[in-house]
Amino acid sequence: MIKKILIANRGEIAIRVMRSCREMGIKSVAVFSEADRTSMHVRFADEAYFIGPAVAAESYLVIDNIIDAAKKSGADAIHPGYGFLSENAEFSDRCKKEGIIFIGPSSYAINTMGDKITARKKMQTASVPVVPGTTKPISNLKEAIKTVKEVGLPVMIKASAGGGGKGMRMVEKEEDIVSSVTAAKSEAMASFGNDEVYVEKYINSPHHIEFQILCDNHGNGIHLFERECSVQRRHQKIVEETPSPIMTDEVREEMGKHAVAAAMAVNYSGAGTIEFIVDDNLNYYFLEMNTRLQVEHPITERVVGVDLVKEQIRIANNLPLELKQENLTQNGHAIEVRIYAEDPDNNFMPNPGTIKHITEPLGLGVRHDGYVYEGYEIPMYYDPMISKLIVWAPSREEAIDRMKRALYAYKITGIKTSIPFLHKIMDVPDFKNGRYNTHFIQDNAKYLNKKVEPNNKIKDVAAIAAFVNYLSTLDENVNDSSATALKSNWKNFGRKKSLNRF
Amino acid sequence: MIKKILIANRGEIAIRVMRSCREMGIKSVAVFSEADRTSMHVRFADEAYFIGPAVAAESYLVIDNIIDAAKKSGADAIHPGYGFLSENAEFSDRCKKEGIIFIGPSSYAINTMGDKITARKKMQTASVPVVPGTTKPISNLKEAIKTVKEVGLPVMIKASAGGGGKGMRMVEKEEDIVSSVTAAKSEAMASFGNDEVYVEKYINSPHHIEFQILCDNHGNGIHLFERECSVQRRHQKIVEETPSPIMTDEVREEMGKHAVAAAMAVNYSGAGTIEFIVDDNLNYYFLEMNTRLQVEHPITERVVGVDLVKEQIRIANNLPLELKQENLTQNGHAIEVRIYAEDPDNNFMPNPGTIKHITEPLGLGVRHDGYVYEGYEIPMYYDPMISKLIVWAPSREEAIDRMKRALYAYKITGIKTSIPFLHKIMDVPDFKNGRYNTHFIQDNAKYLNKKVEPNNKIKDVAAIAAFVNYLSTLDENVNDSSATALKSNWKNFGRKKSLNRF
Amino acid sequence: MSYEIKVNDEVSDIKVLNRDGNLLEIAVDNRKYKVDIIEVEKGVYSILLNGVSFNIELISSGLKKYEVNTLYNSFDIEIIDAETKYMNSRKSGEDEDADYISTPMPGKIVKILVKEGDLVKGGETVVIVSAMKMESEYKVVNDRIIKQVLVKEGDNIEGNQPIIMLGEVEE
Amino acid sequence: MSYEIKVNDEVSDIKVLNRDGNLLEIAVDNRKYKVDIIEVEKGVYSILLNGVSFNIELISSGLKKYEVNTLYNSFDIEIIDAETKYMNSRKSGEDEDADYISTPMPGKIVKILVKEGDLVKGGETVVIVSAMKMESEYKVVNDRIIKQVLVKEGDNIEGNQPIIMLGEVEE
Repeated sequence: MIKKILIANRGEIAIRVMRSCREMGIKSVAVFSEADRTSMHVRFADEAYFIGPAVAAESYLVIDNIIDAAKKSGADAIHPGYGFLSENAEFSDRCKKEGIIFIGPSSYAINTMGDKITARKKMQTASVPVVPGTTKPISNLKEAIKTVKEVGLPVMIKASAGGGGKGMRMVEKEEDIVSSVTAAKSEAMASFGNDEVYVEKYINSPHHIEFQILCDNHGNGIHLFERECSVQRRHQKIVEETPSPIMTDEVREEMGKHAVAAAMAVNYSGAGTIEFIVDDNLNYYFLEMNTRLQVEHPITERVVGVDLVKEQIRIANNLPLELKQENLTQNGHAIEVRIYAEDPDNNFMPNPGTIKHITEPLGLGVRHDGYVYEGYEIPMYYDPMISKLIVWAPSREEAIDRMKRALYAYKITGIKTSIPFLHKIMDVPDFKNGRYNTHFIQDNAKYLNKKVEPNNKIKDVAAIAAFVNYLSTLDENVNDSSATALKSNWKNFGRKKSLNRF
Repeated sequence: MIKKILIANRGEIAIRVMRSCREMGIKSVAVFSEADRTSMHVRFADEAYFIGPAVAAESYLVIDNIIDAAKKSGADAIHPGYGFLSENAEFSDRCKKEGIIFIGPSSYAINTMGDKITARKKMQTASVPVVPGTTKPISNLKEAIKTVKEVGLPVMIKASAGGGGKGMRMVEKEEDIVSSVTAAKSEAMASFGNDEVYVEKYINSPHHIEFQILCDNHGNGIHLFERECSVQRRHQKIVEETPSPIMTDEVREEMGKHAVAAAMAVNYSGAGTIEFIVDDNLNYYFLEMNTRLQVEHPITERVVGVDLVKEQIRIANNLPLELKQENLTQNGHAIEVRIYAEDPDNNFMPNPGTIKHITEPLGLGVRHDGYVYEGYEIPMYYDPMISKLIVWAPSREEAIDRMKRALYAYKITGIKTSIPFLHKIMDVPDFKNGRYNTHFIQDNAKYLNKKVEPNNKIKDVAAIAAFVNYLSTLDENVNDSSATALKSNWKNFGRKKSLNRF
Repeated sequence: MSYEIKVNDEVSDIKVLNRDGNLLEIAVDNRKYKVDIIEVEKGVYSILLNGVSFNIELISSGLKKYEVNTLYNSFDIEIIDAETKYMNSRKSGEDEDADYISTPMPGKIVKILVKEGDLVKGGETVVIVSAMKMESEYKVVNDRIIKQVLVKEGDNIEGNQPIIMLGEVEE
Repeated sequence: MSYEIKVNDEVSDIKVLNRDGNLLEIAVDNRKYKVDIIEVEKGVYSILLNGVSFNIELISSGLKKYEVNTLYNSFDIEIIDAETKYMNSRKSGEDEDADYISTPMPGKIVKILVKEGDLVKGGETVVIVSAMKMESEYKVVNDRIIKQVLVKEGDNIEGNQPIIMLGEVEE
């Protein structure tokens, strides 16, 4: 059985994995780059090892360094989290070769699913419906134009090695084909070290719905129902929920079976996600498989009542799945929002900086998976996501109310975050009604870009607070000898315990 | 419908009620004593009003002041939380008279259940089993001795108006009768303004198991299953869980019916708790009814999936219960621990002080209901409970693992807390096996008083941290002009981004 | 003790009329308030105004400038004392800031698409900067001439650092 | 730069042998450590020692005294510099502190059960103090004589404040 796990990741997911390790009595080992010495995952782990410079390509993505750290620590398994090396077949193989358990699928499954084109073919063989598109990667720009015209505009250009919206471009006009392919290739190279891209037919009014699956090494496979991930900005998910508000029991069952079949087609082992693109009539097409834990896995955990990381570890321990499809149910409704360090008023520009003050939302039905703390400086080298807020309630309506309450109570100062933007999403009629697709953000710009105009009173209250702070600071800076009386006047402001009242 | 609720309380419960108010779109009004101007409930509320001096008897217990604040704010309802005026019949009546909805039962129900002796008689009439004991309050010490001898030692002396272990004394020896009765009366007077006490037969190897009930104003009553509250110190609960590890389905159903019958016998309205004392053979006796929300209500919320405060408010709005007994189930296992500001190494002495640093436990299956924050000074006037940690997992075993993980991650410095003690409880074999009764703490002293002897390494690591801090501070205090070079040597210690490595 | 205070771009007079412990009578222009104000955490104030509870978080930069966060708004606030007034009076009449491209956050120069002396059309991208795994294109708004390129590809830059100086195009 | 450091009641020598950024070679008595140490929050240090990650929280009282919390332990630590040594050398030879009853935390005197001149038996309660809604009885350990009662019922008291002075009973 696994006794010590190295988590080849950082941020909230590293901590989330470590929590389950601790509950299982397994030691956790962190790795960190130069930018991450003060990061919470280093502090949270039982052990921590340095793996290189800040840039991920020289640390978190360097297989040799990770393996070295694993050997140094005596870890018998590696959990890759999401991103970084989580879908790197070479890494999966290397772990195997080194006698370290890779908590994730085989290189075969990663390679087959990781290459979107091979995956499409595999799915077609397994009778899983796929989106019309290219059957091989685009090798040059001239060919790109030809291929796009064949599939027919609008199309999506996608990185073969991709995921998470990176290296992805939509093309509507012919004159944008070249620039989009170039940009997608450049981003794909920067993000994945592989610039292969391919083309897919663009589905109108598309919903992004994915199924969580678990497969063991004994031929058992189950799904843990769907997640609705259609609220996206620049193809990046920002709000996820389960159950999907458009799902029916019939389609759910059918899609679930297709999801398990998709995973089985590559002899999958571990936790994975089958992403589907779904139209308004609930026609669905296999989009891709993410051969790892997803950012949004907690909503499934909450509604199904399963710790997915523990399941991953059990499967890696070669144990058969104890969960049975027929015993699994969706209980209530869960929503996750992703909190990014970004400026919603300035085109969602990433906004790294130092956390001055943080108040985390607590209480009934709220889970908060984060990693920042007061005084922590968010590095500019990695993803700007700083935390995830997950709420549960018996009904979708109550879950939305709860999310609004949690967002209201969640305060981070020092950096700009997406919290105000997420709060607005919860109030958009299309979201409240559950009638939305991946165009939700652009379709609802009028709600989402609306500014709350402050009234005089709130402006004055803000001014009063600043003014009182200014006067207190003035007093503190006054030289003792010259004006002791004045000094005590403001410095201890608010420290008196017994007060007169108006 | 209620639009604005005044919460006649402080601390975690005030904030917990406000959270549900916010989710329901109801405005919340805080009240605060002189000691509580900086308290979180004041900051969390939409409005806040001052109600008097620090001592509760001159503020939180003064009905006139609470009513004044309600009128000033225009609140149409009052939620009393637990403790303070929550079981005060006069307050319930007064609210009614003033046209303000009291979110709790009628004075009739409070009076009947609040007076333990009347309650016993009522229960006997309703065929609910009760513990043998006195039928009227003890009026003088001579009589006390006589009565105790009649019931037979050992006995419990209890405050008629009591609850929460206050004004409660166990008597085993005859010579202790007088001192115990005197002490119980004095504590009862101080805590409840009423020094009536009564005597009950002491049950051997007793389990404290209680049932959560909800009754509306339309004759509907349901129970939301049991809570096991046998882990007590000085008759104060410190760990609660649900389901009870000793419960059977048959007894649960029977006890649930008796619990509902008990509440119905006083035409109960709202949320309440029927406490039973249960022996090892699952014989159970009505102990008392708490006519309010309990501290430990969150474990029921988690396992049954119901927001009890929302239910209270709906009932107060005169709505019929939507929950049906036949649809309710217990899903998984929940455990709550209470974190007190106290020194477990010093006879659990309350340990008020200023919170220097706090790291709250987060993640899957953890709920944290607290109210303190960094820089907050815990007042010495009120209960030393600072927060509650509630965990859920599919199984009891996993819930214990999770609680240990949460306690591990929960750090509060500046004050001593019960966290290390609670951590030890989770490791006691009797607790892990679910074989414990209210003598758990004394029976397991050998586990609970055990000290972890630090090794040299951890001592040295602590010394190194202190020494480095000392050197850094020294440098900061060096005068600029004299030694700028030295100053920069330690002051910015650890602020460097690029580091050499050994 | 009367001061001026600038909230975003609006200047008001502010004056403490009376103080009793943490109870304050204060006037902002001619609007008078009685507030109960207390610093509950470093930089966090709890204010009660006619019973209504406000939480105000301050991030100060220098002695007189604040970013002030209320529940739904964020304000840039500056206390204008005699010194500031003097500085402002000296400043007025000076030219505007030089025209340059900069980024609001630290990042890395991915690609520079222009060189000194280039004429660029309004809307044309001049530089691509990467920060936190996102590439952002920086464009000129109007037709401009590239006066100077201050960085090279691969450079790490600070937020608000001038990276490309722009000149007006003569018609 | 060698110091003595007192951890609870044990005194050790402590000496920085080498420092490179936040990498430190340090000796405690003759035990040598290579640590990676960094202050991650005010008063919170992250220490890596042979890969093992420690979180150490310091609460300083004065310049040289600390309460230091590790995961499962809490230590009172004092840096002993020349000044402290001098103070300690002066102190030795003085009498012990006067004998008195005090409470570890602030509270309120509920009941005083003795008066000046009373002889009390060991184990007898002399005062009841209420703090945070709990009443605690304070007893004498051995037979004692009450020398002075410094408070009266209803008084609020600070932590560690002498409340009743005790004298030895002559046999």
